[in-house]
Amino acid sequence: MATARPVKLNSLELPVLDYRGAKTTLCAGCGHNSISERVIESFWEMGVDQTQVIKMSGIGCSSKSPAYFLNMSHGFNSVHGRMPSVTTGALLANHSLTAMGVTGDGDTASIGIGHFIHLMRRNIPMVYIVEDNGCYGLTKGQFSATADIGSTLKSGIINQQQPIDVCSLAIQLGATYVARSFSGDKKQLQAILKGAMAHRGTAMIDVISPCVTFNDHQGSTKSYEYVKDHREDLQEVGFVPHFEEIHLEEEVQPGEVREVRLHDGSHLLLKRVEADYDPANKVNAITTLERANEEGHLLTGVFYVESGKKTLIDNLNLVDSPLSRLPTAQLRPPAAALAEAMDELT
Amino acid sequence: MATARPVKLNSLELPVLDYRGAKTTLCAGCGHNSISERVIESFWEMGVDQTQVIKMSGIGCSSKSPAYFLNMSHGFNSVHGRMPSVTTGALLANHSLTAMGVTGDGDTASIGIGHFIHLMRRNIPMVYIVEDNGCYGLTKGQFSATADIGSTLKSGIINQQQPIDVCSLAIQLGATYVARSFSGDKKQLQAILKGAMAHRGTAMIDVISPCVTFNDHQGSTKSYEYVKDHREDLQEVGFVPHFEEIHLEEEVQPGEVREVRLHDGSHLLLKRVEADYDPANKVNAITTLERANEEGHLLTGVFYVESGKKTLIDNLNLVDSPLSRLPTAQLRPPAAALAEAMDELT
Amino acid sequence: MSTVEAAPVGKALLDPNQPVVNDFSIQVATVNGSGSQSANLVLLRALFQMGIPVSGKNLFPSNIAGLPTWYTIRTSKYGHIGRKKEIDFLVAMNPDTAREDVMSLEPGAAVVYDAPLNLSELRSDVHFYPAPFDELVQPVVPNPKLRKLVKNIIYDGVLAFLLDIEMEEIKHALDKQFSTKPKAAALNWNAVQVGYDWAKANLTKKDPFRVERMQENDGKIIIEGNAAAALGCVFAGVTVVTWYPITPSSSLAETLADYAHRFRRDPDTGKATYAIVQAEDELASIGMAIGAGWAGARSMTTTAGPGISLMSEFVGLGYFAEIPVVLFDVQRMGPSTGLPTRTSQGDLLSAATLSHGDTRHPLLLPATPHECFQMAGEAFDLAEQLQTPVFVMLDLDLGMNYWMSEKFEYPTEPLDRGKVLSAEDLERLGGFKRYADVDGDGVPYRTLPGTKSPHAAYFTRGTGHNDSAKYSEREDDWRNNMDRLVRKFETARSLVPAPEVNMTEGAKIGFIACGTSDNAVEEAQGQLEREYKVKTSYLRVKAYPFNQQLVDFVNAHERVYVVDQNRDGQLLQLIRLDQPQLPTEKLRSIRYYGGMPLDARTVTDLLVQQEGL
Amino acid sequence: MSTVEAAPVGKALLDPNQPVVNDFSIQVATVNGSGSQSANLVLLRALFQMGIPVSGKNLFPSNIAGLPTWYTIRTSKYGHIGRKKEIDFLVAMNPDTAREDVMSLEPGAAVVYDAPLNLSELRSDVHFYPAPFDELVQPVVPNPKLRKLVKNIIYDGVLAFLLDIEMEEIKHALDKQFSTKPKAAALNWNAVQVGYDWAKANLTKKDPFRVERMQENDGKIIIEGNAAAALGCVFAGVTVVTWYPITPSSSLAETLADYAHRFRRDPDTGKATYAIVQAEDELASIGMAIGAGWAGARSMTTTAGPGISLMSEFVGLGYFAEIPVVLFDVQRMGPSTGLPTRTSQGDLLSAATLSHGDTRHPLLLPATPHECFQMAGEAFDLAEQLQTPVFVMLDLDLGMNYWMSEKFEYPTEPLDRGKVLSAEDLERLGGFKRYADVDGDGVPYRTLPGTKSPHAAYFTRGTGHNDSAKYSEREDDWRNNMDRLVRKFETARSLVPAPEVNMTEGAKIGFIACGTSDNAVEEAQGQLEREYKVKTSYLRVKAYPFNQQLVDFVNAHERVYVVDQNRDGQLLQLIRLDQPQLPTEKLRSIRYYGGMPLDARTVTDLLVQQEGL
Ligand SMILES: Cc1ncc(C[n+]2csc(CCOP(=O)(O)OP(=O)(O)O)c2C)c(N)n1
Ligand SMILES: Cc1ncc(C[n+]2csc(CCOP(=O)(O)OP(=O)(O)O)c2C)c(N)n1
Ligand code: SF4
Ligand code: SF4
Ligand SMILES: [Mg+2]
Ligand SMILES: [Mg+2]
Repeated sequence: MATARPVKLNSLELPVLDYRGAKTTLCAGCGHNSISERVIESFWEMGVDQTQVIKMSGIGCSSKSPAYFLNMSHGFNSVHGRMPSVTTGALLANHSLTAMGVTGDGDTASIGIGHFIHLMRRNIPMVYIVEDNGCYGLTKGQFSATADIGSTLKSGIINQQQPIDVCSLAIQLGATYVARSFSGDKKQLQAILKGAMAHRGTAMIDVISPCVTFNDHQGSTKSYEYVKDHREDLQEVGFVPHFEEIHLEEEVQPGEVREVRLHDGSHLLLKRVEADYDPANKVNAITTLERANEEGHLLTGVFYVESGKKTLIDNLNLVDSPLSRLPTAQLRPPAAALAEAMDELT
Repeated sequence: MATARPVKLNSLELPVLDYRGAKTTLCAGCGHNSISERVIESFWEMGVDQTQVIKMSGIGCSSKSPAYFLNMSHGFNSVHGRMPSVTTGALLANHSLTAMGVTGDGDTASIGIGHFIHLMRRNIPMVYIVEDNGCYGLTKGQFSATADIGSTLKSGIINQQQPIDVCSLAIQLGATYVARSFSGDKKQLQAILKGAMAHRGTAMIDVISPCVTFNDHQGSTKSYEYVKDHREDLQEVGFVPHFEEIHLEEEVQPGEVREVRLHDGSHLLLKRVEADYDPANKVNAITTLERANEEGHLLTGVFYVESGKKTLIDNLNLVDSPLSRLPTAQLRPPAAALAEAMDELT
Repeated sequence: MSTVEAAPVGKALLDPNQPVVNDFSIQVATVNGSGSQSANLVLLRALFQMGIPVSGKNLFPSNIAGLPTWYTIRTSKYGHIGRKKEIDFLVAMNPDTAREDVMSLEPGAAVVYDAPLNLSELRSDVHFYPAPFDELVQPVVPNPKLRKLVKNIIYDGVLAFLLDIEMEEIKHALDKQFSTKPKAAALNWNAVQVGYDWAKANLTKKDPFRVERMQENDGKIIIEGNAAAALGCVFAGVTVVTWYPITPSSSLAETLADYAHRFRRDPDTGKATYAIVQAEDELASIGMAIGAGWAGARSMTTTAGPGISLMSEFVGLGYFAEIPVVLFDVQRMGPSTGLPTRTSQGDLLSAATLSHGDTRHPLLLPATPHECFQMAGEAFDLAEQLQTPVFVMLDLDLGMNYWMSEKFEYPTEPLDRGKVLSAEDLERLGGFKRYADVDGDGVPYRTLPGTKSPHAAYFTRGTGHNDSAKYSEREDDWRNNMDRLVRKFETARSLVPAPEVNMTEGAKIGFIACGTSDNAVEEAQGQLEREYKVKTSYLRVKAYPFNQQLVDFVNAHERVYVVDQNRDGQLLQLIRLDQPQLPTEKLRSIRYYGGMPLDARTVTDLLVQQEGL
Repeated sequence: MSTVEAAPVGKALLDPNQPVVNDFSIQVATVNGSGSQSANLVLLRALFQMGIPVSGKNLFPSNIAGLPTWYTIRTSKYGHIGRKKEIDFLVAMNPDTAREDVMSLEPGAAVVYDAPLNLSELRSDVHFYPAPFDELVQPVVPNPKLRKLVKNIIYDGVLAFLLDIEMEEIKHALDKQFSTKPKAAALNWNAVQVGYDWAKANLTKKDPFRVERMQENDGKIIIEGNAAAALGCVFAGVTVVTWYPITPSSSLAETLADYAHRFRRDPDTGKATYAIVQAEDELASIGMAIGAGWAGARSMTTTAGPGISLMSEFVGLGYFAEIPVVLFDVQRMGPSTGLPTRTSQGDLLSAATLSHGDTRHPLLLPATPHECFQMAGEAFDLAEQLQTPVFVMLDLDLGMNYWMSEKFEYPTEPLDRGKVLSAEDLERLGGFKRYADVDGDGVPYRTLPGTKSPHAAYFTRGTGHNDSAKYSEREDDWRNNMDRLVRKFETARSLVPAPEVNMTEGAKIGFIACGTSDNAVEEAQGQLEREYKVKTSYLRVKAYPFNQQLVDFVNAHERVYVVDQNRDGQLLQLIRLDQPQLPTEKLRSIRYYGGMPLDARTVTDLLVQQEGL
């Protein structure tokens, strides 16, 4: 079937167009739109079968975005802050699905922080993206729980409350792949995203994604401007899919690169690791983040990767076939079983 | 009025009996009862005016205990997991009150973790005690979110989920006095409790408090037995109230003791500080806790103290007199104000 | 308190020569956490095994140990297993309540009590049997720590003598009770015998109450409603169970876990065909259940009133996004935290209309463990047929007390998984519209995530959408969708279990009731007939929404009394909302909201009052 | 689509020589986030300042920028400010909707449109005025980035010419609109003039619609219901406001913050006499409000449907523990997330019965900004008098749209803080029982935390308690308490605002409605009288529970139509539940649930249909 092709196709013989979604209704320039683009590219390039993917979200501008990518995947725009539990349930019903969760900082860190925390504890196998703009976009820009102290609203109001660092929380509470990126950094975000897709367990990615309409002004710490000025990369992140060979460009000295093998055989290449940062060291990861926060740096990169840790699904010791597909024969015990139960009760 | 006294009275001329509550209905031997005893002693010894205290709780055996101390204080046994918001509201209404919150690990770490986190962020001025037995006592012993991996129920079921360390969460999220103690350690718990009372800001104390009925067996990591075997003290904690002189016992060398001055002028004396632990160092505090958890030590002591940090109440810049006591004159603006507003709208 | 207040002097005691056989109530007053529960269950089982219709009601406090507990057992040769208000035979073991327990007895009752309590002075019109339980237990249990737990079983022996309960049956019941702990069984049997022998040697029977073997219970079982519902779920093929502990529903999930572990694992691999997750709270448990239902599981959650309130937002999503899920609400006394260990039917209205906006949800209303088993199955079928949340409303009395029941029949009908399109269907149809009313019954077709077809995907949301599940704010799309949901609810009306109608020739008065009110109403019908010569008919609704039979029933009677175990008459309120055309003047309300299982006398008295008889 | 479909060929256009003055509707169709909002408000204000009764309804999407928005302005010399269904004058600026907008016009309507849209081909029976807005804006705004935002204001100028709107008033309105931004004001004024001059030079008036100065609005203000409610709270002495953002309620809290900042700070110290906290979610905001009410604050929270659902458990606690708190529910279209930017009255039933167990909550039902202001005050008094949660039910139409209103009167009555005992009272009484019904009205006395008296303390709980607030599981304590709560609700019945009754001589038909249905019903009454010679009376309820006047009103008419802006007829449902004795056959339902503000024609048509006229 290797005929001349007009458009580039992926391993499933599909054009990237097939991985798009409906036309976005978000503001032009919204960081969330860039993230949707990265999702589309990543799933296309990795040759993912969309029919096996579920797109999950809560409520918010960010939570609308699953409608704007992967048209051939089932999507669920649930209720505010509750995406974690809905996704957990969907995976209990069918653990063969690839779950892609997209939420906002308000959705996750304000109303949803409780469910977020317990999802991390369960290490639910999914990609969990926080589209983080430090505000409630859809309700016109109030502060969310990730707003930094001193950050201002357009109205001039100053945030005085301790922000929540979802990355350091996630690491502490059991997530096994934790990273931060920026909606404007195509290369890093895509590498981190693909890494997350290749990982098994909860992959939590905090993506700073400016709200151009309500939080992109002077004084905001989530503006394009601010991010450019305060961002610091923990590493340069590269990704090599399981179906490709790893080869390092000449100029890099072996020692300079740390290869992290992921569940599906893909690799993360972490270059120029500062002080040979070990993403498998939990305590160090948390310390690094806390320090960066104290020093006012916006640290991006892959902070923590733990492979092999059991997920809730593993712990439940489920039959291989998804519960949603079991035939009656496996769902209803034999008559003898009921008889046995009855006899015990006489 | 210094006549011969039959019973010992505190600075308010009250016997300790006056600081008791109703007869406990908790199981004999329940750790929660010991904590109530410490509360009674501490408030009595510090000569606190009970009428200015509010006793707040959620739902659970632990949350029942406010009924068993400080009879002359208003108490509020609210709904499951929601004590933080109710207490916040009460203090908004009357910031001159002394708030004493008592909850359980299920109440705080399971259903209530979201409100817990946001309370810490606001640094609400209160004493927040988690009576931590790793299970849901009142509903007959199911695991709570502080149950350790590997801990077992009486039925033999083993917990596989990442526990929540409320101390390290509290520090990370903005609490300003964070400690852990054990219901069975009269001396340490009382010192830590009095320190909390002397502090201004959120004082979060995680008190391991065994459930003798459902979680005190072999295999439980919250049993009296287990605590005795695995407990490690970060320091020996002493307390000197503002109305007393600090004098160190001879055998202690000055360098050995760290004095921490608290809001009301009282002092914590932290003796034999391992590696000269500095309770003002946030990052170090978190690291220390994470390490202890990794090594399987049950670390107790005062982990973090930050003084001077603004509370939500401070940030709101409220009038000095409690809002609940304001006269109509201060509540209803003058007619001129309404006229002004009306004119703008014509 | 003088004995005079308790009963007029000279009032004759019942004559022991006129025995009262298999028709009296026993109440055991103890302290919770004192092991009395097993002593009481052994008693209940022994009577059950003697073939006597019997019921047991546990009245326990909302705490773990140290507070008063009452256990009432009723034997009734007539088969009345509802609660009986009057206590005939009291076992007083609790110093804190003994006085009040004794004073509230009717004259002629009998009292076995812990000797040190000295109750016999209290009044002269009841029969007293003091027993030195502490002395008796000492020789039996050397270890003082254990004595407290064994002391109680001794009264089983004493009662065996006083009431003619067969010792073999007590032995048998004991072995069942302690089947996993033979040592404890032996120890307790020993204690029972000590009690029996002592009573035989020291007590002379003065009261008229005794039991005699009957043949009523052959082939019957004895079980709690929660356990029955749990079994029902296991055999209905439940696959995802999410829950958060709360009295009185916890034992439903916990028993389900036990049965599923036994009956729902792959024989070869031992792997589970189900997932049970204890969530962090009720919002998460319903959220997980909804996510699971959406993805194709037979999913459920269990809770009680406070949980129902917390689930409101999610249930509205389930209704509007049309997701199958089953909620078991084991009702306790509300509002708020209320009385967690008291029974009520207080969630009927909130469950049926749960969530903001215009919402309605089907309710199944089991009255017996047998129906708990059966309706669990029906609930999953309905939820998937209708693609909507379905509530099964138990209450504490049904869920946590032991009930006699016929054995459950093995379900033979295939599971109804509802309108789900496969990849093949989609190929054939060339696509589908998620919310189109293809069949005119208001129920649309759905696909499951993971269906290998380019046509399978659709987007689920709680916001406005059109037939194709596309986001829409158009007025016509919104109204069409909301109107279809009404049609769907009418379809539900035709699918839910029909009421049980019991017409009485010439009756002008009718009863309507649901759930555990059943026993009280049936017994009350007899009382009214016997004592007031009043004939009554009876319709028991088994589900909401209601059907034409209820309308006909109301029309067929002059006055209809709707029985509610809540303050506001919520069943009647639901009837008014669902059938507004019914003549209001006919509908009357009988309400009990004291937290005890409803008893016949209360129903009878309240009707007599309103009828002015 | 051929023009024929739109209107029968040859249908004569309205004669411009018969002008239609001050009695038509304008609809501006734009894209949201394009600055059209200010252009529309300037238009509305200018007409208002000309003394013409006017109303503006904003129909906007649930997103921030780029989707269709419609703004309809109605002028009515008769003072009808409800929505008018038919559009007389369209301003078509949005390419995405222009076609449909034009096709749905009645013959004889007029259309100003952005020239490139070429709409004039669409049909021949409406008047078209193309205007080259892009060309016009260029010279005015050099910076292309800003053009988009100014382009829209130009149609104000064009309309000023076509409709005879006085330019001075537009200038005045503009200055008000941009009072804080003089630069923008100048720029926009410039643009308006360009539009006016161009129109004058290039357009010839063909349609009959125009305005003329009137004197109707002297001393009137123009304001949104949310702002009015916010002012009401500020002047009612609210002290604690906790909220979580949600459309359409956010602006209530945000406006409250602005007004409080201006009017509620100590003149000397600048310190606040109020606390406003944006909570992390609705459970926290109601939790804080309840904690504050308990501790003595006048506390409130604002939300919409989804928040109401999340608040269920806490509101049950407030009811049962008897804590004053005010909830503002600015209703939007549900169920679930529904249509966040569409109006409805869909939360009436859930709010009134919110939470599990037996619960009931008073509702206040404002219909105008004036009532929003007034009832805000009444709500706080009621909450503290009754010690219970009180709901104020606005809707999106009332809360977020601009309404003409009489100026608000300065409240003169003292704040009623309810039955609170001071330390002195306690000294005198020597103690108190928190839940005793001392006055027989079901309302107990309370003390505030911090009261300096050894007798002040009591323990608040959501569990069973006796008169002294001690924990109790006793049946009698429970029932006494629940019965007292019923008495308290009866007291509420006598305290809440009475309905507005409008009896019409000889009317057999009555209307019952609440809230924003008011304008539509009043106008419909006129239509029925004029077009069908049908007389109707009208009772507008201002609160739940209802009183005797409602009963009398129903009895005084043969048929009563209850008007609801929801699918299930929730106001009627509440009436059935609250007054079950009312003859059902008399009560009928008129329901609209399309999300637009209710219009008179819909009400008229639905009544005519049911009356078979
Ligand atoms: C229960 C509930 N409360 C409040 C809202 C209103 N609401 C919609 S989106 C949103 C916040 C969204 O913020 P975020 O998650 O950061 O998404 P963003 O719009 O910033 O991308 C809120 C409060 C809601 N829809 N549901
Ligand atoms: C909304 C709600 N869900 C569930 C319950 C049932 N419940 C009562 S106490 C409790 C857990 C208590 O555990 P914890 O807070 O650790 O207190 P402990 O009894 O262990 O001291 C639960 C789940 C409830 N009362 N309310
Ligand atoms: S409002 Fe902000 S977050 Fe929402 S779409 Fe616009 S830019 Fe993005
Ligand atoms: S059950 Fe456990 S937690 Fe509850 S009172 Fe008893 S010992 Fe304490
Ligand atoms: Mg955001
Ligand atoms: Mg606990």
